[in-house]
Amino acid sequence: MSRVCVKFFALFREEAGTESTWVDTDAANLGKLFMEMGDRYNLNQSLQGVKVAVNDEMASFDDPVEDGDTVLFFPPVAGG
Amino acid sequence: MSRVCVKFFALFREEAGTESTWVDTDAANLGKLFMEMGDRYNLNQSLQGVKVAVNDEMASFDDPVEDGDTVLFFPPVAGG
Amino acid sequence: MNFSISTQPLDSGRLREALLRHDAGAFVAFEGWVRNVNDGRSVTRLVYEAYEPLAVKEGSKVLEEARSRFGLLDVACVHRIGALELGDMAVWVGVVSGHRDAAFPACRYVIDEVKARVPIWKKEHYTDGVTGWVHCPAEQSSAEGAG
Amino acid sequence: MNFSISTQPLDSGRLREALLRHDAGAFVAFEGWVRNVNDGRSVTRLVYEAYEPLAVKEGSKVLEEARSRFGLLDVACVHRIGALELGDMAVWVGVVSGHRDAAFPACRYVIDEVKARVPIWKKEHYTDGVTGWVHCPAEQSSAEGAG
Repeated sequence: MSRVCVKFFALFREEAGTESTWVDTDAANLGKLFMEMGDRYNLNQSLQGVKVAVNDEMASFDDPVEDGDTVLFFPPVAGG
Repeated sequence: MSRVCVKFFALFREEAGTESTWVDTDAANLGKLFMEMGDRYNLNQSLQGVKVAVNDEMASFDDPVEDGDTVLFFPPVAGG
Repeated sequence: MNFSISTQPLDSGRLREALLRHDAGAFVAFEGWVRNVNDGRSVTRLVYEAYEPLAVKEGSKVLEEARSRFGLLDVACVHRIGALELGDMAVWVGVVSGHRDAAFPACRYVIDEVKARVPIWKKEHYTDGVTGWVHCPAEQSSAEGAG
Repeated sequence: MNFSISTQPLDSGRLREALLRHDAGAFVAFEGWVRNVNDGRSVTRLVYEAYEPLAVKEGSKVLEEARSRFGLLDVACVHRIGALELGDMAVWVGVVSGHRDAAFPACRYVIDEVKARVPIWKKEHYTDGVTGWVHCPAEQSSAEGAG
Protein backbone atom coordinates (compact mmCIF):
# COMPACT_ATOMS: atom_id res chain seq x y z
CA MET A 1 0.00 0.00 0.00
CA SER A 2 1.43 3.39 -1.08
CA ARG A 3 0.25 6.81 -0.04
CA VAL A 4 0.57 9.36 -2.90
CA CYS A 5 -0.62 12.86 -3.65
CA VAL A 6 -2.62 12.95 -6.89
CA LYS A 7 -3.14 16.23 -8.78
CA PHE A 8 -5.65 16.88 -11.54
CA PHE A 9 -5.37 19.51 -14.26
CA ALA A 10 -7.79 21.34 -16.58
CA LEU A 11 -10.64 19.00 -17.66
CA PHE A 12 -9.64 16.36 -15.09
CA ARG A 13 -9.74 18.93 -12.28
CA GLU A 14 -13.26 19.94 -13.30
CA GLU A 15 -14.43 16.35 -13.64
CA ALA A 16 -12.89 15.38 -10.29
CA GLY A 17 -14.17 18.52 -8.60
CA THR A 18 -10.83 18.84 -6.84
CA GLU A 19 -7.29 19.93 -7.57
CA SER A 20 -5.52 17.31 -5.54
CA THR A 21 -6.13 14.47 -3.13
CA TRP A 22 -4.18 12.03 -0.98
CA VAL A 23 -4.71 8.44 -2.04
CA ASP A 24 -3.85 5.08 -0.49
CA THR A 25 -3.43 2.67 -3.36
CA ASP A 26 -2.31 -0.84 -4.25
CA ALA A 27 -2.01 0.10 -7.96
CA ALA A 28 1.02 -1.65 -9.47
CA ASN A 29 1.82 1.22 -11.83
CA LEU A 30 0.72 4.73 -12.81
CA GLY A 31 -1.61 3.40 -15.51
CA LYS A 32 -3.50 1.33 -12.98
CA LEU A 33 -3.60 4.33 -10.63
CA PHE A 34 -5.10 6.45 -13.42
CA MET A 35 -7.84 3.85 -13.97
CA GLU A 36 -8.52 3.77 -10.24
CA MET A 37 -8.80 7.56 -10.12
CA GLY A 38 -10.80 7.57 -13.33
CA ASP A 39 -13.41 5.27 -11.86
CA ARG A 40 -13.54 7.04 -8.51
CA TYR A 41 -13.78 10.58 -10.00
CA ASN A 42 -15.59 9.86 -13.25
CA LEU A 43 -12.72 11.06 -15.42
CA ASN A 44 -12.97 10.73 -19.19
CA GLN A 45 -10.49 7.87 -19.57
CA SER A 46 -11.00 7.46 -23.31
CA LEU A 47 -9.15 10.64 -24.27
CA GLN A 48 -6.12 10.18 -26.52
CA GLY A 49 -2.96 11.83 -25.27
CA VAL A 50 -3.35 11.72 -21.50
CA LYS A 51 0.05 12.16 -19.83
CA VAL A 52 1.42 11.51 -16.38
CA ALA A 53 4.21 13.15 -14.40
CA VAL A 54 5.77 12.25 -11.09
CA ASN A 55 7.52 14.76 -8.84
CA ASP A 56 7.67 17.28 -11.71
CA GLU A 57 9.24 14.90 -14.22
CA MET A 58 7.33 13.40 -17.15
CA ALA A 59 6.74 9.70 -16.44
CA SER A 60 5.40 6.59 -18.14
CA PHE A 61 2.16 4.79 -17.25
CA ASP A 62 4.29 1.67 -16.80
CA ASP A 63 6.29 3.27 -14.00
CA PRO A 64 5.64 1.95 -10.50
CA VAL A 65 3.79 3.92 -7.84
CA GLU A 66 6.17 4.89 -5.03
CA ASP A 67 5.11 5.88 -1.55
CA GLY A 68 5.25 9.65 -1.11
CA ASP A 69 5.11 10.47 -4.84
CA THR A 70 3.22 13.44 -6.19
CA VAL A 71 1.44 12.16 -9.30
CA LEU A 72 0.11 14.60 -11.91
CA PHE A 73 -2.53 13.58 -14.46
CA PHE A 74 -2.59 15.76 -17.58
CA PRO A 75 -5.47 15.68 -20.04
CA PRO A 76 -4.42 16.13 -23.71
CA VAL A 77 -2.52 19.40 -24.07
CA ALA A 78 -3.70 22.17 -26.37
CA GLY A 79 -1.37 25.13 -26.25
CA GLY A 80 -1.02 27.63 -29.07
CA MET B 1 15.82 52.03 -87.85
CA SER B 2 14.17 52.67 -84.47
CA ARG B 3 15.00 55.34 -81.93
CA VAL B 4 14.61 54.10 -78.35
CA CYS B 5 15.54 55.26 -74.87
CA VAL B 6 17.69 52.66 -73.08
CA LYS B 7 18.03 52.68 -69.28
CA PHE B 8 20.60 50.81 -67.22
CA PHE B 9 20.25 49.71 -63.57
CA ALA B 10 22.61 48.81 -60.74
CA LEU B 11 25.69 46.98 -62.09
CA PHE B 12 24.79 47.82 -65.70
CA ARG B 13 24.54 51.53 -64.86
CA GLU B 14 28.00 51.44 -63.29
CA GLU B 15 29.48 49.47 -66.21
CA ALA B 16 27.87 51.77 -68.77
CA GLY B 17 28.79 54.88 -66.83
CA THR B 18 25.36 56.28 -67.58
CA GLU B 19 21.77 55.88 -66.46
CA SER B 20 20.15 56.22 -69.84
CA THR B 21 20.86 56.96 -73.45
CA TRP B 22 19.04 57.47 -76.74
CA VAL B 23 19.91 54.82 -79.30
CA ASP B 24 19.25 54.44 -83.03
CA THR B 25 19.17 50.73 -83.72
CA ASP B 26 18.38 48.12 -86.35
CA ALA B 27 18.20 45.36 -83.72
CA ALA B 28 15.41 42.94 -84.63
CA ASN B 29 14.50 42.24 -81.03
CA LEU B 30 15.35 43.21 -77.47
CA GLY B 31 17.91 40.41 -77.14
CA LYS B 32 19.85 41.77 -80.10
CA LEU B 33 19.57 45.28 -78.66
CA PHE B 34 21.04 44.01 -75.37
CA MET B 35 24.01 42.51 -77.21
CA GLU B 36 24.49 45.76 -79.10
CA MET B 37 24.46 47.75 -75.87
CA GLY B 38 26.60 45.14 -74.15
CA ASP B 39 29.31 45.52 -76.76
CA ARG B 40 29.12 49.30 -76.86
CA TYR B 41 29.14 49.75 -73.05
CA ASN B 42 31.17 46.73 -71.97
CA LEU B 43 28.31 45.21 -70.00
CA ASN B 44 28.77 41.78 -68.41
CA GLN B 45 26.56 39.84 -70.82
CA SER B 46 27.30 36.43 -69.30
CA LEU B 47 25.23 37.00 -66.16
CA GLN B 48 22.36 34.59 -65.61
CA GLY B 49 19.01 36.22 -64.93
CA VAL B 50 19.25 39.46 -66.89
CA LYS B 51 15.75 40.85 -67.49
CA VAL B 52 14.27 43.41 -69.83
CA ALA B 53 11.25 45.69 -69.52
CA VAL B 54 9.61 47.99 -72.03
CA ASN B 55 7.57 51.03 -71.04
CA ASP B 56 7.34 49.77 -67.45
CA GLU B 57 6.10 46.28 -68.36
CA MET B 58 8.27 43.18 -68.11
CA ALA B 59 9.13 42.02 -71.63
CA SER B 60 10.82 39.12 -73.45
CA PHE B 61 14.15 39.28 -75.27
CA ASP B 62 12.26 37.95 -78.31
CA ASP B 63 9.99 41.00 -78.39
CA PRO B 64 10.59 43.45 -81.25
CA VAL B 65 12.13 46.88 -80.76
CA GLU B 66 9.55 49.58 -81.42
CA ASP B 67 10.32 53.17 -82.25
CA GLY B 68 9.85 55.41 -79.20
CA ASP B 69 10.10 52.59 -76.63
CA THR B 70 11.81 53.03 -73.29
CA VAL B 71 13.84 49.85 -72.78
CA LEU B 72 15.09 48.89 -69.30
CA PHE B 73 17.94 46.42 -68.79
CA PHE B 74 17.96 44.78 -65.34
CA PRO B 75 20.96 42.84 -64.03
CA PRO B 76 20.06 39.79 -61.89
CA VAL B 77 17.89 40.93 -58.97
CA ALA B 78 18.96 40.40 -55.36
CA GLY B 79 16.37 41.73 -52.96
CA GLY B 80 15.94 40.49 -49.43
CA MET C 1 17.25 30.81 -25.71
CA ASN C 2 14.26 31.17 -23.46
CA PHE C 3 10.85 29.55 -22.97
CA SER C 4 8.47 31.25 -20.59
CA ILE C 5 4.87 31.45 -19.46
CA SER C 6 3.31 34.89 -19.07
CA THR C 7 0.16 36.08 -17.34
CA GLN C 8 0.57 39.46 -19.06
CA PRO C 9 -0.21 40.44 -22.67
CA LEU C 10 2.65 39.52 -25.02
CA ASP C 11 4.62 42.33 -26.65
CA SER C 12 6.07 41.05 -29.92
CA GLY C 13 8.18 44.18 -30.35
CA ARG C 14 10.05 43.67 -27.10
CA LEU C 15 10.36 39.92 -27.66
CA ARG C 16 11.82 40.47 -31.13
CA GLU C 17 14.22 43.11 -29.86
CA ALA C 18 15.80 40.64 -27.45
CA LEU C 19 16.86 38.51 -30.43
CA LEU C 20 18.55 41.21 -32.57
CA ARG C 21 22.18 40.49 -33.50
CA HIS C 22 24.65 41.30 -36.27
CA ASP C 23 25.52 37.77 -37.35
CA ALA C 24 21.92 36.92 -38.27
CA GLY C 25 20.39 37.28 -41.72
CA ALA C 26 16.95 35.79 -41.14
CA PHE C 27 14.27 36.19 -38.50
CA VAL C 28 10.99 34.27 -38.56
CA ALA C 29 8.22 34.78 -36.02
CA PHE C 30 4.98 32.92 -35.41
CA GLU C 31 2.07 34.32 -33.43
CA GLY C 32 -1.09 32.44 -32.44
CA TRP C 33 -4.08 34.78 -32.17
CA VAL C 34 -7.45 34.08 -30.52
CA ARG C 35 -9.95 33.62 -33.36
CA ASN C 36 -13.63 34.46 -33.23
CA VAL C 37 -14.52 31.02 -34.57
CA ASN C 38 -13.33 27.47 -34.00
CA ASP C 39 -14.81 24.37 -35.57
CA GLY C 40 -17.77 26.44 -36.73
CA ARG C 41 -18.65 27.73 -33.25
CA SER C 42 -18.46 31.41 -32.31
CA VAL C 43 -15.81 31.94 -29.67
CA THR C 44 -15.99 34.89 -27.27
CA ARG C 45 -12.86 34.23 -25.25
CA LEU C 46 -10.34 31.59 -24.24
CA VAL C 47 -8.82 30.66 -20.92
CA TYR C 48 -5.38 29.06 -20.97
CA GLU C 49 -3.80 27.33 -18.04
CA ALA C 50 -0.37 25.75 -17.73
CA TYR C 51 1.46 23.62 -15.24
CA GLU C 52 4.37 25.99 -15.21
CA PRO C 53 7.24 23.91 -13.75
CA LEU C 54 6.86 21.22 -16.39
CA ALA C 55 5.77 23.60 -19.15
CA VAL C 56 9.03 25.52 -18.83
CA LYS C 57 11.05 22.31 -18.67
CA GLU C 58 9.40 20.76 -21.74
CA GLY C 59 9.27 24.06 -23.66
CA SER C 60 12.98 24.64 -23.06
CA LYS C 61 13.68 21.14 -24.35
CA VAL C 62 11.78 21.96 -27.55
CA LEU C 63 13.83 25.14 -28.08
CA GLU C 64 17.12 23.30 -27.55
CA GLU C 65 16.03 20.61 -30.04
CA ALA C 66 15.21 23.30 -32.61
CA ARG C 67 18.48 25.14 -32.01
CA SER C 68 20.69 22.09 -32.51
CA ARG C 69 18.64 20.45 -35.28
CA PHE C 70 18.45 23.58 -37.45
CA GLY C 71 21.69 25.29 -36.38
CA LEU C 72 19.90 28.38 -35.08
CA LEU C 73 21.64 31.42 -33.64
CA ASP C 74 18.79 31.94 -31.17
CA VAL C 75 15.18 30.97 -30.52
CA ALA C 76 12.57 31.98 -27.95
CA CYS C 77 8.96 31.24 -27.12
CA VAL C 78 6.43 32.71 -24.71
CA HIS C 79 2.97 31.34 -24.02
CA ARG C 80 0.36 33.49 -22.35
CA ILE C 81 -2.07 32.02 -19.80
CA GLY C 82 -5.25 33.29 -18.16
CA ALA C 83 -8.30 34.81 -19.85
CA LEU C 84 -7.69 36.04 -23.40
CA GLU C 85 -10.00 38.11 -25.58
CA LEU C 86 -10.51 37.88 -29.34
CA GLY C 87 -7.42 39.02 -31.23
CA ASP C 88 -5.10 38.54 -28.25
CA MET C 89 -1.79 36.82 -28.85
CA ALA C 90 -1.69 33.43 -27.12
CA VAL C 91 1.79 32.36 -28.15
CA TRP C 92 4.88 33.92 -29.74
CA VAL C 93 7.81 32.07 -31.33
CA GLY C 94 10.89 33.87 -32.66
CA VAL C 95 13.75 32.21 -34.54
CA VAL C 96 17.04 33.74 -35.66
CA SER C 97 19.51 32.16 -38.08
CA GLY C 98 22.07 32.94 -40.74
CA HIS C 99 19.73 32.10 -43.59
CA ARG C 100 16.00 31.60 -44.06
CA ASP C 101 16.35 27.95 -45.05
CA ALA C 102 16.83 27.12 -41.37
CA ALA C 103 14.53 29.71 -39.83
CA PHE C 104 11.23 28.66 -41.44
CA PRO C 105 11.23 24.93 -40.60
CA ALA C 106 12.69 25.65 -37.15
CA CYS C 107 9.89 28.06 -36.29
CA ARG C 108 7.32 25.55 -37.50
CA TYR C 109 8.99 22.82 -35.45
CA VAL C 110 8.81 24.87 -32.26
CA ILE C 111 5.11 25.73 -32.51
CA ASP C 112 4.17 22.17 -33.52
CA GLU C 113 6.07 20.61 -30.61
CA VAL C 114 4.89 23.19 -28.10
CA LYS C 115 1.28 22.49 -29.06
CA ALA C 116 1.79 18.74 -28.82
CA ARG C 117 4.00 18.38 -25.75
CA VAL C 118 3.92 21.34 -23.38
CA PRO C 119 1.37 21.03 -20.53
CA ILE C 120 -0.91 23.92 -21.47
CA TRP C 121 -4.69 23.64 -21.77
CA LYS C 122 -7.27 25.78 -23.46
CA LYS C 123 -10.92 26.26 -22.53
CA GLU C 124 -13.14 27.96 -25.07
CA HIS C 125 -16.14 30.11 -24.20
CA TYR C 126 -18.78 30.18 -26.93
CA THR C 127 -21.42 32.80 -27.66
CA ASP C 128 -24.17 30.41 -26.49
CA GLY C 129 -22.67 30.42 -22.98
CA VAL C 130 -21.27 26.90 -23.28
CA THR C 131 -17.59 26.21 -22.53
CA GLY C 132 -15.36 23.39 -23.70
CA TRP C 133 -11.82 22.15 -23.23
CA VAL C 134 -9.98 21.82 -26.50
CA HIS C 135 -8.44 18.39 -26.98
CA CYS C 136 -6.10 18.04 -29.86
CA PRO C 137 -6.05 14.39 -30.84
CA ALA C 138 -9.73 13.64 -30.37
CA GLU C 139 -10.91 16.80 -32.15
CA GLN C 140 -8.20 17.45 -34.70
CA SER C 141 -9.52 20.70 -36.13
CA SER C 142 -10.04 22.18 -32.69
CA ALA C 143 -6.38 21.73 -32.05
CA GLU C 144 -5.75 24.48 -34.54
CA GLY C 145 -7.77 26.98 -32.51
CA ALA C 146 -5.25 29.75 -32.31
CA GLY C 147 -3.11 29.12 -35.33
CA MET D 1 -2.66 43.42 -49.23
CA ASN D 2 0.18 45.80 -49.88
CA PHE D 3 3.69 45.72 -51.35
CA SER D 4 5.80 48.81 -50.95
CA ILE D 5 9.30 50.22 -51.14
CA SER D 6 10.54 52.35 -48.27
CA THR D 7 13.49 54.71 -47.93
CA GLN D 8 12.88 54.82 -44.16
CA PRO D 9 13.76 52.23 -41.48
CA LEU D 10 11.10 49.50 -41.28
CA ASP D 11 8.97 49.29 -38.13
CA SER D 12 7.80 45.71 -37.71
CA GLY D 13 5.46 46.67 -34.88
CA ARG D 14 3.48 49.09 -37.02
CA LEU D 15 3.52 46.75 -40.02
CA ARG D 16 2.20 43.88 -37.90
CA GLU D 17 -0.48 46.07 -36.35
CA ALA D 18 -1.97 46.83 -39.75
CA LEU D 19 -2.69 43.11 -40.19
CA LEU D 20 -4.50 42.41 -36.87
CA ARG D 21 -8.00 40.91 -37.22
CA HIS D 22 -10.39 38.71 -35.27
CA ASP D 23 -10.90 35.98 -37.85
CA ALA D 24 -7.20 35.08 -37.96
CA GLY D 25 -5.54 32.39 -35.86
CA ALA D 26 -2.02 32.46 -37.29
CA PHE D 27 0.49 35.17 -38.11
CA VAL D 28 3.92 34.46 -39.59
CA ALA D 29 6.51 37.16 -40.24
CA PHE D 30 9.86 37.05 -42.00
CA GLU D 31 12.54 39.71 -41.61
CA GLY D 32 15.77 39.91 -43.57
CA TRP D 33 18.55 41.55 -41.54
CA VAL D 34 21.88 42.93 -42.80
CA ARG D 35 24.54 40.45 -41.66
CA ASN D 36 28.13 41.28 -40.81
CA VAL D 37 29.37 38.53 -43.10
CA ASN D 38 28.43 37.18 -46.54
CA ASP D 39 30.26 34.43 -48.39
CA GLY D 40 33.07 34.66 -45.90
CA ARG D 41 33.69 38.39 -46.42
CA SER D 42 33.15 41.00 -43.69
CA VAL D 43 30.33 43.33 -44.67
CA THR D 44 30.14 46.86 -43.25
CA ARG D 45 26.97 48.03 -44.99
CA LEU D 46 24.66 47.41 -47.90
CA VAL D 47 23.06 49.72 -50.42
CA TYR D 48 19.78 48.59 -51.97
CA GLU D 49 18.22 50.15 -55.00
CA ALA D 50 14.93 49.37 -56.69
CA TYR D 51 13.17 50.32 -59.86
CA GLU D 52 10.07 51.26 -57.96
CA PRO D 53 7.32 51.28 -60.64
CA LEU D 54 8.05 47.69 -61.65
CA ALA D 55 9.07 46.56 -58.15
CA VAL D 56 5.64 47.51 -56.82
CA LYS D 57 3.90 45.91 -59.79
CA GLU D 58 5.81 42.62 -59.53
CA GLY D 59 5.76 42.57 -55.71
CA SER D 60 2.00 43.06 -55.68
CA LYS D 61 1.66 40.18 -58.13
CA VAL D 62 3.64 37.95 -55.74
CA LEU D 63 1.36 38.87 -52.82
CA GLU D 64 -1.78 38.17 -54.84
CA GLU D 65 -0.36 34.78 -55.89
CA ALA D 66 0.36 33.93 -52.25
CA ARG D 67 -3.08 35.06 -51.12
CA SER D 68 -4.99 32.97 -53.63
CA ARG D 69 -2.68 29.93 -53.58
CA PHE D 70 -2.65 29.58 -49.77
CA GLY D 71 -6.07 31.06 -48.98
CA LEU D 72 -4.61 33.86 -46.85
CA LEU D 73 -6.67 36.44 -45.01
CA ASP D 74 -4.01 39.08 -45.62
CA VAL D 75 -0.37 39.48 -46.62
CA ALA D 76 2.01 42.43 -46.87
CA CYS D 77 5.63 43.11 -47.75
CA VAL D 78 7.90 46.13 -47.53
CA HIS D 79 11.43 46.34 -48.89
CA ARG D 80 13.76 49.06 -47.73
CA ILE D 81 16.17 50.78 -50.14
CA GLY D 82 19.15 53.08 -49.67
CA ALA D 83 22.15 52.61 -47.37
CA LEU D 84 21.62 50.08 -44.58
CA GLU D 85 23.83 49.41 -41.59
CA LEU D 86 24.55 46.07 -39.91
CA GLY D 87 21.47 44.72 -38.16
CA ASP D 88 19.05 46.87 -40.15
CA MET D 89 15.94 45.23 -41.51
CA ALA D 90 16.04 45.07 -45.32
CA VAL D 91 12.72 43.36 -45.91
CA TRP D 92 9.59 42.47 -43.92
CA VAL D 93 6.92 39.95 -44.90
CA GLY D 94 3.76 39.41 -42.84
CA VAL D 95 1.15 36.72 -43.49
CA VAL D 96 -2.21 36.21 -41.77
CA SER D 97 -4.41 33.13 -42.07
CA GLY D 98 -6.89 30.97 -40.22
CA HIS D 99 -4.34 28.29 -39.43
CA ARG D 100 -0.57 27.95 -39.43
CA ASP D 101 -0.55 25.28 -42.14
CA ALA D 102 -1.15 28.03 -44.69
CA ALA D 103 0.85 30.83 -43.09
CA PHE D 104 4.30 29.21 -43.04
CA PRO D 105 4.59 28.12 -46.69
CA ALA D 106 2.89 31.34 -47.84
CA CYS D 107 5.44 33.51 -46.03
CA ARG D 108 8.26 31.45 -47.49
CA TYR D 109 6.73 31.75 -50.96
CA VAL D 110 6.58 35.54 -50.73
CA ILE D 111 10.20 36.05 -49.69
CA ASP D 112 11.48 33.50 -52.24
CA GLU D 113 9.59 35.11 -55.11
CA VAL D 114 10.42 38.66 -54.05
CA LYS D 115 14.12 37.79 -54.01
CA ALA D 116 13.90 36.11 -57.41
CA ARG D 117 11.59 38.41 -59.34
CA VAL D 118 11.31 41.94 -57.95
CA PRO D 119 13.73 44.47 -59.50
CA ILE D 120 15.79 45.26 -56.41
CA TRP D 121 19.59 45.19 -56.32
CA LYS D 122 22.07 44.99 -53.50
CA LYS D 123 25.59 46.35 -53.34
CA GLU D 124 27.78 45.15 -50.51
CA HIS D 125 30.53 47.21 -48.92
CA TYR D 126 33.31 45.11 -47.39
CA THR D 127 35.76 45.98 -44.64
CA ASP D 128 38.62 46.06 -47.15
CA GLY D 129 36.94 48.97 -48.95
CA VAL D 130 35.87 46.87 -51.92
CA THR D 131 32.25 46.87 -53.08
CA GLY D 132 30.32 44.31 -55.06
CA TRP D 133 26.88 43.80 -56.53
CA VAL D 134 25.24 40.63 -55.31
CA HIS D 135 24.02 38.41 -58.11
CA CYS D 136 21.85 35.51 -57.13
CA PRO D 137 22.16 32.88 -59.84
CA ALA D 138 25.90 33.22 -60.48
CA GLU D 139 26.81 33.28 -56.78
CA GLN D 140 24.13 31.19 -55.14
CA SER D 141 25.20 31.67 -51.55
CA SER D 142 25.45 35.41 -51.95
CA ALA D 143 21.80 35.46 -52.83
CA GLU D 144 21.10 34.59 -49.24
CA GLY D 145 22.83 37.74 -47.99
CA ALA D 146 20.11 39.07 -45.76
CA GLY D 147 18.13 36.01 -44.96
